[in-house]
Amino acid sequence: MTRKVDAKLVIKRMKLAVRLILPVAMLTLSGCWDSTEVNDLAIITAVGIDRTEDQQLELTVKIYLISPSDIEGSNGMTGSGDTGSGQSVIRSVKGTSIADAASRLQQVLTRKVFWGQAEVFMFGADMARHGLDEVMDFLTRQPTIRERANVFISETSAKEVLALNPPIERSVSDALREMVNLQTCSGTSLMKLSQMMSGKSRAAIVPTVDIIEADYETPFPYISGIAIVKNGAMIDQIREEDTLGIMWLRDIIKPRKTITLEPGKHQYISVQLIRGHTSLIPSIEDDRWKITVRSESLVKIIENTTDRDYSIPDHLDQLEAELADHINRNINQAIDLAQQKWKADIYQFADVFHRAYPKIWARQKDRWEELFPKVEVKLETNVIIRRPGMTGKNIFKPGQR
Amino acid sequence: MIEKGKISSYQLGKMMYLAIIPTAILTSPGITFQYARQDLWISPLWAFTGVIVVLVILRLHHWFPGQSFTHIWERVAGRTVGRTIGAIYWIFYLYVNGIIVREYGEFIVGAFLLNTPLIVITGSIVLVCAMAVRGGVEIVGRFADLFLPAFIVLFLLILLPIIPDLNIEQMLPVMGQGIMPSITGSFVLQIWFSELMTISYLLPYVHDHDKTGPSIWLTLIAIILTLLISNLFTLLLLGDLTGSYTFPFLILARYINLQDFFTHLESLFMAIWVLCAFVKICVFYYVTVLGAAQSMGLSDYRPIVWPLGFLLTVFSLWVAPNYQELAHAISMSVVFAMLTMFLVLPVLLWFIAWLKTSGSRRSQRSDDARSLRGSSQ
Amino acid sequence: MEFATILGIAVVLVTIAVFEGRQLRAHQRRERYAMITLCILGGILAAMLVYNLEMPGPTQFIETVYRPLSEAFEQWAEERSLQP
Amino acid sequence: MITVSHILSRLLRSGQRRSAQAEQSIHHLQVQADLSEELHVNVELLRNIYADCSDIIFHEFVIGGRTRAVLIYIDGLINVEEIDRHVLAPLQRDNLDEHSLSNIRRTIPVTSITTVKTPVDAIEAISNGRPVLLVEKEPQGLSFGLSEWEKRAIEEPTSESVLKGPREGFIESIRTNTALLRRKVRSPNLKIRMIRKGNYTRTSIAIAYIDGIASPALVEEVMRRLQPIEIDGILESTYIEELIEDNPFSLFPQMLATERPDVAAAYLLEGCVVLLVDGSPSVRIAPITMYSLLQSPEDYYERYFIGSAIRWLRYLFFAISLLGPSLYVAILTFHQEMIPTPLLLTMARSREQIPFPALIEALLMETMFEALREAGARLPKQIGSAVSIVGALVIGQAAISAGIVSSPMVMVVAITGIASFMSPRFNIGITVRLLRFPMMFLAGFLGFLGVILGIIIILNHLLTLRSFGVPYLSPLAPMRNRDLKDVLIRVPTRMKAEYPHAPADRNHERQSSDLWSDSGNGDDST
Repeated sequence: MTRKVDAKLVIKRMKLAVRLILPVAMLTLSGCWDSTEVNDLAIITAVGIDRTEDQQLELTVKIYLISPSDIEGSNGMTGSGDTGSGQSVIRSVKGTSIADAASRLQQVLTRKVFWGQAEVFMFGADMARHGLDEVMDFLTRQPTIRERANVFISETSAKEVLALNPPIERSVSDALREMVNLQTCSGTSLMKLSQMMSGKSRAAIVPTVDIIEADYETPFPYISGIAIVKNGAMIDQIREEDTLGIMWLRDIIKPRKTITLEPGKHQYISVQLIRGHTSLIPSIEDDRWKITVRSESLVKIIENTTDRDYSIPDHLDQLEAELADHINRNINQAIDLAQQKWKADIYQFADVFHRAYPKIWARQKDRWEELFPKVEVKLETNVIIRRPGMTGKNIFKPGQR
Repeated sequence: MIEKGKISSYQLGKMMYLAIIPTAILTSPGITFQYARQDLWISPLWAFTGVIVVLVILRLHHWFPGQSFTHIWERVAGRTVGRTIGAIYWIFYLYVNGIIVREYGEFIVGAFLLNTPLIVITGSIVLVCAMAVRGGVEIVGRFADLFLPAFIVLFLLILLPIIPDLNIEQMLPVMGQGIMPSITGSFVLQIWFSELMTISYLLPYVHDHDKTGPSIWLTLIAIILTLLISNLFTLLLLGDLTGSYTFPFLILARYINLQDFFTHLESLFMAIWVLCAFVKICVFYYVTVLGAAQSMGLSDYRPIVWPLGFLLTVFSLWVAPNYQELAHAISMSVVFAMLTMFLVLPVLLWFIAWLKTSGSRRSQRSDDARSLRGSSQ
Repeated sequence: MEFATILGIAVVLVTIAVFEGRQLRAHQRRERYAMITLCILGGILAAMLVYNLEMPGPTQFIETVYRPLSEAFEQWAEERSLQP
Repeated sequence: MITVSHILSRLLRSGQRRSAQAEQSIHHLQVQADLSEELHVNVELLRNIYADCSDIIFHEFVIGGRTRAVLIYIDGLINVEEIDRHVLAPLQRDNLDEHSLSNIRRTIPVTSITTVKTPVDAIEAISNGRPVLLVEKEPQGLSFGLSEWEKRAIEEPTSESVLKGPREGFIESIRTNTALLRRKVRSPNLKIRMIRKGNYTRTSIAIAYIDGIASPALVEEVMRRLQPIEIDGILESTYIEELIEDNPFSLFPQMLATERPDVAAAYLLEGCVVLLVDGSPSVRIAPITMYSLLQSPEDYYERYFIGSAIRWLRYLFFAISLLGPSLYVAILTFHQEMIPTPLLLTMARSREQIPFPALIEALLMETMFEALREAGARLPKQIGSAVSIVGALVIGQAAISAGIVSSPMVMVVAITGIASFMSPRFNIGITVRLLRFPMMFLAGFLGFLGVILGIIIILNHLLTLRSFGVPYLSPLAPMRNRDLKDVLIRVPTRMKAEYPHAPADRNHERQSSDLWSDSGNGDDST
């Protein structure tokens, strides 16, 4: 008769609804295990790890500070940043291991430690020399830590660098990140570092950071060079000026890198890189392991205070040769350092050989330690000058020929 | 018939694709890498099991159209054997689904909701799956219809932004140790391919039989391609580290960085994972329920959906006390168990059926086969 | 704590049984029995797990059954020095 | 007789009683019997039935000075002037020999005259505004189609305004509405069946469909569901909708409500059935799919690129209106690593002073927003604007500066609010706004996982839902490639050659299939 709504059906549906909603409601009320309010987080933007004199690890974190009232509550903390100008504070704790220190960190913070936004990991030089393995294991195991975070090794203690408040950027972490992006050498991400450290060559390079203490301004950090890490520990570091060869060999050279030659006294010719590329070509002949480093670069002239007029093609050829020579010298120097001084395969020749000669590599991989210094390196460098800049001859030096 | 709903061949294909892919892209790169090293992307090509299973099942359903796997056993090997095998199968499906639910839970708890109890995660997914399974095969099929485009979009959203970070040299040397490492590496992958055997339970509900073959083969190819791409991308980004991470493909999503703004898109990956895991658990859950109803001779499968859901949740805890043991079992003994159930037994069934039908064909032409089919209805 | 968990399991199972039972028609005797049996089975299993989480499960069973096979495979893989 | 009519009138007046009883009484108590030959008996009966009805006029007069007659009508429902001029005037100055009904009928210059045989007929006619003439010595009466009452002019429906396209809308009168439809679809294949429902209201319901396009099974199904309805009154088409829809417990509307004749005509042409209910300007269309609710008529009046783009925008904001606050809550309380560092720092700063957790904050704001919307909708226009100003101040600036809510949250709520108003149909907008709340709880409980589970639960419901047999998410799931072209994009009109969800045995083509190539050639030649 009536298509009336069956009362039983109503009750059934209602009960079904209650049955579905009730558990959800109960669970919701009983607690949201993982929810954290943003204002209950201690947002770490940079992490520094040092080794103290008493063989402990000191973990320093830079925390973005939200409430000014939080500065006051320094309950037994060892360090406190320059809270006057910045919006960040630092906290540091000591522990026997990094995990230990990390758990202690929570004890001295009123907010939940949040690693998810840490973009910079700074290792103190002492600690780096002692070994990075243990720390790296911790860092790669944490689900919240970013694989893309930048890794640095500081020449002073990491804590000192973190304590800086660079005037332009919001925090020291931003400053370093931006520097890496703009600098002529690539930074090293956490994942790249673990790849290099665990790879076949077990050698890695990490940018180093130092502090410039200018008397006219607050001190600020800058990227000072490259640290060489072998078998998990830093073995040496070189200044930024000497890294050219390494960058060529690792093919991480970026545009805007400038090369300056000095053909005569106080006469300079500078070229800037438009594009540069290096490839490593391996060959094995009767147990003689050889690598051909073939590099190609496009450059443009940005300064010319010499007597020569580089709008003449012959002169350009000559300059190209000189530049190639210069690059060769740098590369040779870098190879010598790696093969003789560090005995560390930071250019990942191991991978190169493995890719080309998998079978030979499989037999010889245990001998790599002794093979590497004996690898012969041949250079094939080619420089092409693309543009002379806006002017041809130096307008202010009519004597150029 | 217990199930009144009908699905199309393409829905079946989509269901199987979504039911196989999620766990495969999540865990397979890590396990395959152990054996295949930088050749892990070749491994999915060795989909022997998939080919055999699909051939056998399609053949069987050609001989016995409209019959489920258990029914075919009953026809071929007698009622007792059929019933026993039917019971073993649904319990095995329950167990495998328990593993899947557990993996799902472990993944969510291990990578996202670190403090949430596992039972809440597994319980909630079983709850929503039970709701879908009660709706029948039609609803599960429509979910597959809806989620496949979503999956493809999200999958591409992870793959495309990561391209600049890939290092093509990581895949060299190709087959440096010959062909064997990649084949050995494909050993674990076989369990995913053999899962295609599940279509045997769903084929009776497909309404357009003429398209079934192409659709299933297309599904197999799509699975191979998806695995190849995901394995390749993982390798090109992580290189030698591929084997070290528990969920290598997750790292891909975490590594994305677009304009410094879209970073850490692992939640996107979670979305993919949950959507597909939902379909996967639904398909296996449905087969469990259907198999149980069939082997118990029930007239309706819906009354046992919730009780089996409860049992499924319990099984997900029972399969292993911790994730390490589970992972170890998955990469070894469970593979053999699944190969037995999903490959050996169907092939055996096919063989017996072939003997019978070819024998009868000689004497009575196809009359016998027809009577075999007819008497079951 | 264990008692509370058992109570929770019982509540869930009774809810399932009652609501599913209501939707069944009188003649669906078989279905009713199947449903209740599965509920009881699940309850027993859950209760056992509450008290002993490490209780040997199906995985152990499968591992025992396939031990010879998996050992053979592992050995084979090792012989080919494919293991890292 | 008096007792009979007494009982009858009591029954009719007592609204408390079951209306079915009243209906039965009318049948049983011989009111259905033919009218008496005695005029005074008939009048007495009707007077009793209409006791205490001050608006019923019994106009007694004499035809041609000989025969007594009574004209019965409801004041305000008839055109008095016409009655005077065309009924009373000819009859009173009459010069007929015999005052039989057939003679009278011939005398009166009115097009619609019907014979009334029973008191029930008379009541029916009177209620519908047709004056009834009862004449001495006649066991029958006449009713005249001279009803006229005040009605609204045809104007643009305020709830569905368009920039381009027809501006007329349905009104409360069902005859006008059917006429509006007929003016759009002039074919005789447009069938409009009429039934009456409502024991007291006696409301007309029209079922319109196009014969040859709509599937006969569908029309049958609609009729089958309409027939058994027994209800006291039908005041709006929603009453009917709720009684005949597939799943009365769903949050989602399974019939489309529109006040626009062009929309109704468009759906008629796609094979749908349109239900018109007297007294309601909004008609109901069935069957529909989810996507019908997200389409605006303007999609088809704009260029198809623009139509498609706007459609996608609408889909996007539909998703935002459902998920906006829950995604915000999920990201803010579970997935902080997803937020770019500078943004997170800004958000953290804005949330620093807020006493509530993000979930509570979102719930608070959303509830506040809903309250404001409701208050604004119910108030007269002048006060309504005041409410919105106060509301904007309360939930906007003041709440932020008082440190009760954070400004990102206000933004999220505002965007969600706008998004929910973007859906062209009010009823789907309100559904989604309602679903937002459980979604927020799920997000606060399990983060993204909760949101995804919530989506799955909603989809599960939508996938099981049907509107008159058509799966609710139909061309997408189950996938029907042929119909997708009007869901994902708005295809050019010349490519829409087939009917969506048409039964297989009917004619599929809605325009000449070679139109595309023909007009292509035509373009080339010009």
